[in-house]
Amino acid sequence: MDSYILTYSALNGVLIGAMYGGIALGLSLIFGVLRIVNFAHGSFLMLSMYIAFWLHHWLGWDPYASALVAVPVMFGLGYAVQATIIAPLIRRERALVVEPISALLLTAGVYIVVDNLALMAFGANVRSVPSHIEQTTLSLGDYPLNTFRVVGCVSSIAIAAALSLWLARTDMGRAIRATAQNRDGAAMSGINVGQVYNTTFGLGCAIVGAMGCLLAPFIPLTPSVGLSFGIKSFIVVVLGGIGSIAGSLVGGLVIGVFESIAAQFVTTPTASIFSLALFIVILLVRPQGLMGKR
Amino acid sequence: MNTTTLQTGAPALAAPQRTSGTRAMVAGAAVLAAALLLPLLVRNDYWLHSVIMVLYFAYLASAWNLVCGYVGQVSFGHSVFSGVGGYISVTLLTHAGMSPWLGMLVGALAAAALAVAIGYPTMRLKGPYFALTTIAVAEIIRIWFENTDVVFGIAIKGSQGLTVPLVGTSWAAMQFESKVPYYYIMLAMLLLVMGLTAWMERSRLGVCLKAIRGDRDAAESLGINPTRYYLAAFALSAFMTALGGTFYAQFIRFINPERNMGVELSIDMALMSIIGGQGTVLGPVIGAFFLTPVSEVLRSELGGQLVGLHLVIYGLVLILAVLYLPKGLLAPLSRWARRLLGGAPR
Amino acid sequence: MSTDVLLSVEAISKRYGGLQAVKDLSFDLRRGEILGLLGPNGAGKTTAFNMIAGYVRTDAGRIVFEGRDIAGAKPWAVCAAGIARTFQLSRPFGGMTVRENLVVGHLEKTRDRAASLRMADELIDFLGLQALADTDAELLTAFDRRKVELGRALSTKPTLLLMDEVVAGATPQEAQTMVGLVKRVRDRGVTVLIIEHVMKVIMGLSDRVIVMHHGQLIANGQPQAVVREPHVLKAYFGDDYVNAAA
Amino acid sequence: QTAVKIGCLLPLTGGSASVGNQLRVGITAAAEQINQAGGIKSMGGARLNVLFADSQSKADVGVSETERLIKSENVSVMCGAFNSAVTFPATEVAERNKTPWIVASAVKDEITERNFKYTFRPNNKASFDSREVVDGLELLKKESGKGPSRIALFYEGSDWGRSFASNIKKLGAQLKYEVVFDEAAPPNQTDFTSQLLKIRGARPDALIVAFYTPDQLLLTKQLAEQRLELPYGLWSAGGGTEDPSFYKSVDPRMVAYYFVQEDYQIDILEVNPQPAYVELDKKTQAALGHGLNAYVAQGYSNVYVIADALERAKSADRDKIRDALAATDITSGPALITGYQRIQFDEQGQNTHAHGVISENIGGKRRTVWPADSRAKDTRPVWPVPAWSKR
Amino acid sequence: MSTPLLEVSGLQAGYGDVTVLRGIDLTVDRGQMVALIGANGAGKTTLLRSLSGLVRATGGQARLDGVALQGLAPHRIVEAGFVQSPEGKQLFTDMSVQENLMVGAHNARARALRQQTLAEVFDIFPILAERRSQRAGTLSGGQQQMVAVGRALMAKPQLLALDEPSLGLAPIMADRLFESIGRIRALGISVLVIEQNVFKVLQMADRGYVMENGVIEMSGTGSELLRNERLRSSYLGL
Ligand SMILES: Nc1ncnc2c1ncn2[C@@H]1O[C@H](COP(=O)(O)OP(=O)(O)OP(=O)(O)O)[C@@H](O)[C@H]1O
Ligand SMILES: Nc1ncnc2c1ncn2[C@@H]1O[C@H](COP(=O)(O)OP(=O)(O)OP(=O)(O)O)[C@@H](O)[C@H]1O
Ligand SMILES: [Mg+2]
Ligand SMILES: [Mg+2]
Repeated sequence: MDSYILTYSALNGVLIGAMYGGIALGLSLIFGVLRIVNFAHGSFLMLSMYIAFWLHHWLGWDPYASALVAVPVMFGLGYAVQATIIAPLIRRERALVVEPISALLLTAGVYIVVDNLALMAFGANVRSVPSHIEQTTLSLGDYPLNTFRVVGCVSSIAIAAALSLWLARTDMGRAIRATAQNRDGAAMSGINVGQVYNTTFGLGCAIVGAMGCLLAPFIPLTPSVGLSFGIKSFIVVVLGGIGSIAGSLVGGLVIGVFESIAAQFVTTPTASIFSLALFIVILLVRPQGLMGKR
Repeated sequence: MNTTTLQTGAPALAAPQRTSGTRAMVAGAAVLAAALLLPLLVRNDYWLHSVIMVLYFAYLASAWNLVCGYVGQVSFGHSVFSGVGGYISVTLLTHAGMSPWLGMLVGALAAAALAVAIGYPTMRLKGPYFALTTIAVAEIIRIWFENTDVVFGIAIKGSQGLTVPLVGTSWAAMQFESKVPYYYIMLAMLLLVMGLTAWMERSRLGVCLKAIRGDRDAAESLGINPTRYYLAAFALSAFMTALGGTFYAQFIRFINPERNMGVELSIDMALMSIIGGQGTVLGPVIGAFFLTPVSEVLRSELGGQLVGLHLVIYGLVLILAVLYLPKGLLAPLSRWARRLLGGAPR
Repeated sequence: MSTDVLLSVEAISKRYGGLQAVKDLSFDLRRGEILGLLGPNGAGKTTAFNMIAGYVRTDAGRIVFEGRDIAGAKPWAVCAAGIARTFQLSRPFGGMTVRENLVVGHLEKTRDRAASLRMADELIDFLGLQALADTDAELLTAFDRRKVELGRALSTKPTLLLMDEVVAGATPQEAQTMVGLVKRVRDRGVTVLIIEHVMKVIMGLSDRVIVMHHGQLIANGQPQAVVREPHVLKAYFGDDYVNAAA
Repeated sequence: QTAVKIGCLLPLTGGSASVGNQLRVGITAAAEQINQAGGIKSMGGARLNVLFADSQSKADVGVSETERLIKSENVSVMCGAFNSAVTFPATEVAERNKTPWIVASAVKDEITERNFKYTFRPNNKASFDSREVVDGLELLKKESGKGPSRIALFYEGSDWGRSFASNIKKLGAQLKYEVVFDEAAPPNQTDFTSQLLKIRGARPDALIVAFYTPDQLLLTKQLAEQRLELPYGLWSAGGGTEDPSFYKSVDPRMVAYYFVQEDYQIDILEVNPQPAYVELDKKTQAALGHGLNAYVAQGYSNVYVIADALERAKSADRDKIRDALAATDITSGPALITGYQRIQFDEQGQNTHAHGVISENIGGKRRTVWPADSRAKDTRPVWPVPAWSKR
Repeated sequence: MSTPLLEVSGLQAGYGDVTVLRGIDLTVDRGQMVALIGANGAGKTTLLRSLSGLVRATGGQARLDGVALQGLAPHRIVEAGFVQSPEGKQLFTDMSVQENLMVGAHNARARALRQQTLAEVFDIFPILAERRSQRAGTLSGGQQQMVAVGRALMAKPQLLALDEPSLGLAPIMADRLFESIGRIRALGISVLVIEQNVFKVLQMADRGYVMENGVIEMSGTGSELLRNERLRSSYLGL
């Protein structure tokens, strides 16, 4: 196989991988802090893509501009879902540890409701959200790359970096990390745990909201689009190490690059078998994920 | 009163007093008798068909519960066992003329072996790591099946799926014109898996599994090799799940990787088991008897009209059930049954 | 007392990253004795203990139990060889009654349910837990949990019992009860290795003590003698004691 | 006034929901038109009462719903169910219960190869679709003396895509086409760059695809972006390329010169602007936000096939309807909206006159190019297709 | 200044159906060190958790500086000035020592002063200054206990509650810890301490309470209690 093709597919793998990683960020954040596998994560992605769609449809907004609306809306929605649906579950638990199973079922319920509400409201038709940007390909040396994917990739990395810095440097970030590690300890240190939870869930959704707008120009939109990213982002999160921000990105890149290069040698289905197998092998060697802590 | 039943709340109807215990047995016998007589009363094939599907889901949920409810690990890959069981018995019937009764066992043994192969490396993983690995393994197998037309010269037809050849009504071929025999087969299978669960609860396997679930390190210090017990339970559960797969194949006469090995079926098994009350004998059955009709009624009442509405309501039912019935449906039901049967409150 | 060596730890070591938690640790444990293991926090006591019990891999060295090297054996194999243990943080199996907690270890070995139940009842009497036999073990007080944990270890019919800080957080009276129980355990023919910070317990219980510091053995001998050794005093009891002793 | 109950099993939710809903719109519209026009005249103006059921694309759900419609709702005739995996076992239930079934859009060959008496399929089999694509290629080759020899096959990995591709391979081998690329892709891909790289490396003259809308959309965009040159064009077996929402979502330049094979004559409104069709087009616009398409037309046609049988059966009795269906011979009327010249079922219930139509997207319009006699007078196929730089 | 800092009266609390505290009366005066002793399972920890708002009180009253505590969320109670170093330490094990301490100063009042408080804490526990960037989870037991106490101090409490601070500590570490409790008190912070090291703690305390089965059985000054026969036999093992 010639090196041009290999380099090109590796580059593309990076673009896709960063996108997977970016989508997984919010999931990882929410899991890291609340210990909740948010099954509805893909649904939130889908909703923000619809926000981009309708803003484009009615007001002619560029999908990138619609992030200005989608991010706060998704933050509010996430905050509300956590505060009204998940918080009662957390409050009920005796040991203040949510049984992952019940939380998983709850978010699965949210996913079913949201996806089908979208189906009822928007219909099953496929839509796409064109951007006003005319230049659809950028050249990196000899390699033509899709502008929107490059923007998505760079933004994912920027979001991840900003999120890690924010978590590391700010008081709220520290409070979130503290709550993630020890809920009782945090409460006894004067942290408003309930608010941290709501904020974290909101933040996770806001990030996926931003990703929705970044994806909108190149991913076809249907009410079930979240599903195609759902399982993938779970795998990315686990591969990277649950709760690790850098891990999400690394996990995404590993899967993206591996799948992209493998697809040069084998057929697409076999490549996805390989990438799932890679996931299993990595977990067997490092059960806590690539960047996870024991 | 046996301590085992007391603390697991297992035979949910078993109440703490002897009188109500006998009453519970009477009630159980009445339910069983009603179940046996049901086909005589229900003449409408559709109703009988629906009941069989409910029993089938109750069966799968119970089989899932054998491992997941007792080991405390959530598998989202169980559908693969049902798929593998189904595929093996169908190919054996098609190409070797082997009776599904025998093929069922062969398929189940293969599924159990597969479970050991999957379980051995992955059982160290915990919580979501395990759950997602089971999805990954299941997806690998499903994608492979979807993209493979012929194995060892045997057509498995990839994503097209396999149809079960009609060889005429006979018990040997597990093919009937009427739904009634299917009903009794499924009922017997359900009773079998429930009996197995009840047995396991009291057996060494069950006790050790509960210990592992309680505290793995401590269990190891008592000489329990978690891998062995875990694999035993996993294999047993896979075995039972695979039997269900063969039944499905014979009953619907068509299987394909998408439906019979997909994540959705696994999630259904988990949902029913958990909503009903995992780690108990009756929980998964109750879960299936609740969720299957709910979704069926919603679908038939609303499915043809406002597109998607039935699933929105289904999702809401799920959310409410989790929020208000933390221990599953079984807990409030058994409390209610106990009161009804005159047992003293605990 | 017999001088027959039951367990012989030969130069075991364990390193965590940059930290040598246990270094060339060697000691013997004689059949029928109670050996106390002392040392300041972070000395490596729990680590050494876990290496014997099979929970932590040894980097080097041999652990010879009844003539067999068990270094590297898995916890369940160590148990099968006849070593039982308790944990620093006791967590009985939740969702199971006290009696069931005491059945598990025996049932695993014998597969005879009736015998296991008899054994459990015997242990309940021994521990004085009759009133709590059918209570969910999760609901017990910390001290009763410790008792259950001891009983659970005994249910495997061990030759050697390893105990880690059994009286941490107990009142002096409870500590006294535990001392009595451990003595009776030894009288049943079980050899005991015990880690403890409460001096009263160690002094009252041990036939012999060893002291660890920075992962190494710094003293070995009669309790009364060892605690007077200056380097033990300095490492373990602090300057106050040294000054007081001086 | 009496009513005839028709049971319709469709994937109304889940991944195939959009097609299910298109079929539903066509079916509803046809039933309304027939009822407004006085119902089934031979039965004293009996009205058609259509009961929809959601299969969720799952075989077992489809079977359960079929049992319900037949046993509890007592429908006289069934239709549906788009997904072959659902249609296959569900028609067996109907067969056992002696209930006639009009297959809607499911293409698996075996559906009408089981000697069933109650299953009727007006539309193409999968193998017909493949044959037509190859016929189309051959026709253009014969007309121009030029044509592809190296072909690439790229298709979705489920039942439909894979069986379509394997038939193409069989036919292609007979006609000495060289298949230089042959690959399936699981549904809902997020990037086709790797695959397009491989296709580019294989240097095919034409690319034959079968994808549902989301993947087709992605592929189309990336194909245009990467300016992959295909001298003899992209040939698609319907799917995404027969979905109007697909065309609303792409730049028209991207789909220029696409060859699309589908069970419906795309320019039927121009060739044959009947008021009923125009009305249907309007209803479709209102319900779905786009105009008439293959699935709306097929659903519409199916109901007219049923109505035709009812008129002759003069009864809601299932067996009488079956016999009437078996004797169907439609040569005119709304049932032919799909572009067939005739509907007549063989022993196995397959419409022997079913055929698709291949269109080429010329000047922003999809023009019928195959069969040659269905071409509009002014249609000249563009063949080979211009390079990207010349468009 | 006549009102006590903490005044608990008739406090009841429990877990689910189980009542653990059956009417607790207890006061802590300003500047005092009060010891709370009792057998395992008496409910001492439950009392602290309920004062902290982590276990809901089902009856009775608790006032800190005149402010009613019951019904307040845990973080409000910290703001009000009641802070505990909990049983089991509850550290943020993957965060550095310094970060653990900084989290302690999360409430608005403490945040403004946190650099200064940090210096005070490092002054009391010099080893923590040395280990400020070490991960808390890798510290030895005694050092972790210091982090837990330090974190509580960072919240600028009026009343610092310590739950079995010497648990699991070697004598040398326990001594150092008690020494630091003395220094904390010298800063003017009131201390409520639960201990099993009864002798030591009663020697230092102004008052002591003995708790049994969810009620206060006995109370008095430290020296009174040390002289009490019943206490001597059951808690001091003498
Ligand atoms: N998993 C681990 N990773 C890194 N360091 C560890 C690990 N386990 C223990 N240590 C370190 O090894 C040293 C010895 O720990 P160990 O638990 O054996 O001490 P100990 O003597 O039991 O102390 P204590 O009396 O406080 O229980 C400590 O410094 C501890 O921080
Ligand atoms: N989360 C809980 N759920 C149910 N019961 C609990 C819980 N925590 C403690 N208990 C019970 O409450 C009672 C009092 O426990 P608490 O921890 O307050 O005692 P304590 O006096 O602090 O004992 P110790 O000296 O062991 O720390 C005990 O019987 C205990 O079993
Ligand atoms: Mg230790
Ligand atoms: Mg306590």
